[in-house]
Amino acid sequence: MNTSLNYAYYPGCSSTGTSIEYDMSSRAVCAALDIKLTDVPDWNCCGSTPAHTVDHSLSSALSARNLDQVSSMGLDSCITPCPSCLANLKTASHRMEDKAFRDKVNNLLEKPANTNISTKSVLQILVEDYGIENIRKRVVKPLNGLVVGAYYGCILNRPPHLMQFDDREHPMAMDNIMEALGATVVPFPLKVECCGASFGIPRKDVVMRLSGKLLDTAEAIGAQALVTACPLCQMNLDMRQNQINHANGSHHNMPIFYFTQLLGLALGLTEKELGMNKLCVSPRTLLDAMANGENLKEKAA
Amino acid sequence: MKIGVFVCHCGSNIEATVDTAAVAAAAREFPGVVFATDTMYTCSEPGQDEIVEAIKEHNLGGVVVASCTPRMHEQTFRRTVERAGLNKYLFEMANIREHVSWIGKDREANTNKSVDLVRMATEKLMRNRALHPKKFTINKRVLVIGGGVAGIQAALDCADGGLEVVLVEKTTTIGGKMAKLDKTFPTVDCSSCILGPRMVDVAQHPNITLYAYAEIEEINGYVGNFEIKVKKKATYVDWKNCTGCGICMDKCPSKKARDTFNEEIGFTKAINIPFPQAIPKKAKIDPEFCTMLKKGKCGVCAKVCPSGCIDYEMKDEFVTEKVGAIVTATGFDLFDWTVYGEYGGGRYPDVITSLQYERMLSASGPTGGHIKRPSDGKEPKNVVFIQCVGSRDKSVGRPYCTGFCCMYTAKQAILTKDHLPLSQSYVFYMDIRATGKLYDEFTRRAMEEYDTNYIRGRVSMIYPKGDKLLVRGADTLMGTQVEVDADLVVLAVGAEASAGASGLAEKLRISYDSYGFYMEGHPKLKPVETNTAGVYLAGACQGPKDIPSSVAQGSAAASKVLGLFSKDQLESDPQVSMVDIKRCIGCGKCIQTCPFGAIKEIDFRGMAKADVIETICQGCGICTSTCPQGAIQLQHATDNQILSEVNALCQF
Amino acid sequence: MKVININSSYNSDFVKQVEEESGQKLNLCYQCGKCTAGCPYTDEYDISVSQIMRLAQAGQKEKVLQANSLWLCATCESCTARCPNEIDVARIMDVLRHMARREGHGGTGRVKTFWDSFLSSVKSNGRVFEVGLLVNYISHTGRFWTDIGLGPKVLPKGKIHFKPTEMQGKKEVAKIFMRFKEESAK
Amino acid sequence: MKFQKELKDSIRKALPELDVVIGWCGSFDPLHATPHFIRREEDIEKLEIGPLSVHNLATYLPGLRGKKVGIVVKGCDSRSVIELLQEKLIARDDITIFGFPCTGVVDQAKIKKALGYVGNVESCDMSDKSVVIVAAGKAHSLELSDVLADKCHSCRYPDAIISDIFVGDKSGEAVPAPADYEALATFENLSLPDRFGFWLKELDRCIRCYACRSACPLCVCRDHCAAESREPHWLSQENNVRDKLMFQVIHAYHLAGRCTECGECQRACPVDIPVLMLKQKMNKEIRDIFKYEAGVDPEETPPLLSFKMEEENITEKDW
Amino acid sequence: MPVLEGKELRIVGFLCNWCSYGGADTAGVGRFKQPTDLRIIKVPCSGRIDPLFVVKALMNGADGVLVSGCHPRDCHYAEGNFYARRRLEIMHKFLPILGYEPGRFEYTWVSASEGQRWQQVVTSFTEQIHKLGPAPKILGPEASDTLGLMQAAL
Repeated sequence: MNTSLNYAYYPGCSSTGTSIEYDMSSRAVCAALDIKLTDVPDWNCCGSTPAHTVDHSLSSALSARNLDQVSSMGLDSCITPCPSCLANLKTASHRMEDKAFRDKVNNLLEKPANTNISTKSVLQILVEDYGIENIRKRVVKPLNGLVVGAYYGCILNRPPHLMQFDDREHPMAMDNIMEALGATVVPFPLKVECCGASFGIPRKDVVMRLSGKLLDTAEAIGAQALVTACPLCQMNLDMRQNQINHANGSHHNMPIFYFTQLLGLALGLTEKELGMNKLCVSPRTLLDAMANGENLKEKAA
Repeated sequence: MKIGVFVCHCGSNIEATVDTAAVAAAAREFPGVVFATDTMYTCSEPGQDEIVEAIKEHNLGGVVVASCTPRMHEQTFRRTVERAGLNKYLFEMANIREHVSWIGKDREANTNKSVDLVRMATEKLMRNRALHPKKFTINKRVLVIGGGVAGIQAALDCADGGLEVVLVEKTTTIGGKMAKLDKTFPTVDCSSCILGPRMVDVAQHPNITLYAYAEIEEINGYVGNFEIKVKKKATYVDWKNCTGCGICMDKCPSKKARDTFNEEIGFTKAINIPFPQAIPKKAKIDPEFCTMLKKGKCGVCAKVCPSGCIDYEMKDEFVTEKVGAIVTATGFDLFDWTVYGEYGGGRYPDVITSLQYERMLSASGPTGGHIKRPSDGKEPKNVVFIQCVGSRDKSVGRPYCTGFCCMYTAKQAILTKDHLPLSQSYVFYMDIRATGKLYDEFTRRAMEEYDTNYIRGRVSMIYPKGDKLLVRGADTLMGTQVEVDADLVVLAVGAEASAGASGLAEKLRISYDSYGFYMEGHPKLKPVETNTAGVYLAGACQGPKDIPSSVAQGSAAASKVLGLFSKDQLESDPQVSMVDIKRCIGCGKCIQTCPFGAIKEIDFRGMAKADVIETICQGCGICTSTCPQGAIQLQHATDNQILSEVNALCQF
Repeated sequence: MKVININSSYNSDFVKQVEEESGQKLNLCYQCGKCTAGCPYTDEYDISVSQIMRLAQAGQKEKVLQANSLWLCATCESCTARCPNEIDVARIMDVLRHMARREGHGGTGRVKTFWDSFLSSVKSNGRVFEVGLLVNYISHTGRFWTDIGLGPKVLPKGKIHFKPTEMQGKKEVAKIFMRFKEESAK
Repeated sequence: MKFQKELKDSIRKALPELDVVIGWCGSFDPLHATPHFIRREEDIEKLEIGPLSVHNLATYLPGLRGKKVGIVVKGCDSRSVIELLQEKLIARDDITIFGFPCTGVVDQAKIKKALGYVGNVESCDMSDKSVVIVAAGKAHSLELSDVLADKCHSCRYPDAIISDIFVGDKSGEAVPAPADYEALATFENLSLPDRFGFWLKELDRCIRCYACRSACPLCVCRDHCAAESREPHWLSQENNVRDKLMFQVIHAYHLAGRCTECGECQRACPVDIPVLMLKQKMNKEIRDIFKYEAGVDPEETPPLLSFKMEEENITEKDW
Repeated sequence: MPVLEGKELRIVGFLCNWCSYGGADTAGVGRFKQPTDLRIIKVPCSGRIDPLFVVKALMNGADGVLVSGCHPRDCHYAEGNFYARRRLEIMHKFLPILGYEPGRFEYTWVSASEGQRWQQVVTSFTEQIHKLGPAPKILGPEASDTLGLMQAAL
């Protein structure tokens, strides 16, 4: 077992707000697996989508500052739970290999940034560095009976040449983790379809349509819950599930977990540590039934 | 040596960007040059006549033509100077078209460069010597590699022309891809009715030796005298006595063997004959699935075989064949479409390949000619065909057009309607390529008479929705995204070079392009020749081809072989190495590095010396660059000839 | 429908600029439509992404930069991931947005306003302050009913704070924005 | 020398079976030795070995092909013998190799430089540490290590690697340190134009005597050297630096993977051109790329006469 | 005719007849624009190339030398390019001792079908040589004589 997993940790803005349970469960899971995380000191927002729609150098400057902070910690690898933050960090360090672009970005910063930092998602290090087989060994409360679909969202592994993680069309990382935790995984056909992303506020109708389709499909294939690895996806599917039902006339009541929450549960962590109470669609019934060993499939039927 | 220089305009191809008259004028000043002129088309009849006349009038000892690449017309002009009584090696070419006029428009620089190239050619020419080929006898047998329709055609044409043919086929039956097809476009006639009799002809032809389930292990020798080592793979059935009765296959309890002939629609037995019309019709055991071979238990086939030909101990066998020419007809493979994750990557049973669909349509196929969804056996109503899967797609490394998918898709759409009159076919296409005789009419019929719905756009995603597949594509003519609920999706997968193509090319010493397709001698003028004498190409190994083109090439390759064998002796290329026996110190370094074993050690007055076997030497010149004292010189590319070119270019 | 004169309406500077800023070659596009086929936002677009590619190829600057679609692309990368000619279409969309901003276009507004609000939140706090962002957005759009319904659901979860989290280097971040503004003004 | 007698005895024993034994003997003055061809028993007495035995006698072997030859070799000379065996230019059965533990040979150029012209040398006394030369009645004393040839300072094979008869005690196993090429490294610190200028200046002195070639044990082409042939015509006979330098490159390239750095080329040069450096450069690259050293194993194949499908140490240019 | 003053440098290419020479033809047929400096000497195989040809060209005044053969494993003569690779690599490493920049001489592999690759190789090699500028020249006595005569004439 690799005992020396040690990363700089970039939580991202939503970890202090709407995706607080993702942050809590990520930290709790890493602690339980002896993965050492050190917060990037005084990190700033990566600029998310809005920044790169304004200008690439602005977007990269925001990320470059964060990468430089990592470098000042004496570490050369950084992880983050959020795919959007990850994409921006990766784009910045990739594009800054080009001298002209680097100069342009450094021009916006206090001091030239060292951006030669390897960045990965929490999901990626769990799968690639820690290993699914090792996770399997640590399971104390298997998720027997839970029928779950894995939804990855659009930018966790795209564009492929940049993200370099899992299959671009048919990722399996979370499916494999859930399987290792003892859950029954149903193949979710829309794994990489967009949920509507940050359009929740300005164009709610778009999110209602796209996320609605995801929930419809999840239900059609018999999933009791979805697992996600992205704050925005989770927010659209969970927090807005009521709005979606309202807009589309549907009746979904599907818990949307962060994969770290279910992973933590299987590792024996408490619901509180994992922020289960922060979910908008309550997983109570589902979790109780699972704890009582009820046949969830029958119940669902 | 009196030299004549002819600078060709090539119409405007050269003249437009090279001042040919100035090049000729500059050439007149070169040492040795007594005559120089520019001509409109040097390769034309009047152009060639001008050379012949100039040789006679000026008593020329050598000729330089500055025109196109020697790969185009060196042979032409060598014959010209020969007509005028010169040895054909007293001729040099300067390539001022492909290497000059076509790659830039700076007339001054081009003219200047052309002058340099002509100077180089004259300097080399002055050091050329008359060379005379040796004659050698040839073995008038021909090897055909690959038993698809191109190979069958080549083999039969050669055999009918009186040649002994060795046909080597990788699988247990000849017939290739065509044998798997149900019908052919644009006539919609039955594939096996056309091909079947030709396959039987191969089996019965007295001049043809067929090695099925065999591969080429090694190729040695050169044109006229190749030696081929053939590996006959173990079939575990003695084919001399196997009658193809099929009892073994009926009784075999192992029912989950891979059915490659049927493109893995369903399974076959561990001992099997791929299809009823197979040639040769012999059984073979697939060791991966045979319980006897795997676990030493079973033995049913041996018990039931009426002629006792099952042999579980059989090993691969090697035979050596001597031939004088080789026709390569190794065909193509289907692109592995599972790289397209967006089409399910192989996870959805009702997304199948066009060739799988073909087997489904075939009356002798696994479904008996009924179209059924692999998932539930139901008849589909909406069938979606997707074109260009693994064609015209850089992102999967296949930027080329396979060329025949448009046609077979139209055929399959028509056949779908014939089989299921209530069905509706949809075709997602980018462009319709129907450039053969009656081809466009055929695709029009699919639309006009069979109501096939053609949608102009690629498909981005297929995913299951209930028991249907949702196909999400674009209709670029409408300018929007479209969706089709499909019961069955058929992918028109493109062709790629067959898996072993590059390995075989290395054995044949022929070149192939970056996709693994074999390179022809010249894209226009030598479509079935290769750059290796005595090796010819037929069919899709040279690039994707439909049946008529493959057959035409099979015949073309056969005619080349028959032409080659129309003489009893061949002339060896005199551009071989020669040893200056005085200079040779017998160190043997040339012998050590010669890839062909063409140099032997001889005893000359008690001293060891090297000696070149002229008919074996292939003219690579590795020996020449190895010999420190320059005692072994490759004729027509001697140290002095190359040095003279260097000196002509680099004058301090 | 307007007839377009292909020669006279071709804006070569525009084509060159798009290619330079995106690092992509527009002529690689052969209009197969696969980007449109996979684009989740086609439903909302006024001009489909493949048609934007075609218009850009044809140098139709005004039409491209005025397209609403530019503001509805969420950079989900479907187009880039699946393009058979390996064109980074999403990046071209990004670049077209930059150009549209510079030319003063903003589509029908809401998305751009939201993005602007987001960035102004980053600019003043160094990090995104979700409540502040919402207030800012509402004040710009007057859409005060935006997500009001979520309040009762989310507030008790402790997910929404009414004060931004403190970041020491927020001045540094603000300076990045200032310098960017200065650079762009040049 | 201690084992000189032992060596003479062994030669005496072997001579009846041999046509000739090559060694060294005194020359025109006590400071010089010269190759000595022993054909009769009475020749044996004149044999002398020691720091003056500078010549690499392997140079004579290819010319005596077919004869039964005995040869006395220093460690470095033995590598040339191995190289000749490897190239099958001599037959192992035809030669009898006499080895002895070499303690280094002098570089006459260094003595000349240290003493200048001293008149007729009357005697020369060599000990382990010093050289005492009496000339024109005057004694001159030098430290032996100051006048040893450069190659002796970094010698890794003082004992013959291959021998039939070895006299004296072996000085030990070969030192497994790679040749350090110090001088080469210093030269390579020069700028490229300086290097170019250096060779033009040095070669300007060359008188095209080809002593470098004649002394080279591996210049086996002999009368057919590319330098003086018209077929092939690599070099003109003009007196220009271009052709002189070209010849040195030809020599170095023809020795690539063969040269054992015996230094005879440079020793033989009457105008002291440092031609060995070019061969050392070639050897260094051969060593780095192919992990190969010439003249240690008669069964090896030189790297330029063989190849690998995948070359571990060749990185081709990426366009 | 001298090299176009100030515009061109002297670049010599040794190309295998079976692959790169054809690749250069393919580039021509495709009208792939290339710099005009390069002059091509056709050889039957890269294995035929004595690395000393490269040195000869440089010493005679070439500014750059490019060798191109078949890709490893694709040699028409099975092994020629394998020998060539070793020999050319050694010469590539050797040349700097004489004072020639390593970039003056390169070797590479281009097949007959790779017209575009050929264009790229020629273009970037020519750029590389132009960046290095003219190679150091060995002015023999004949050159200084000529120079003297010219000066006298002036």
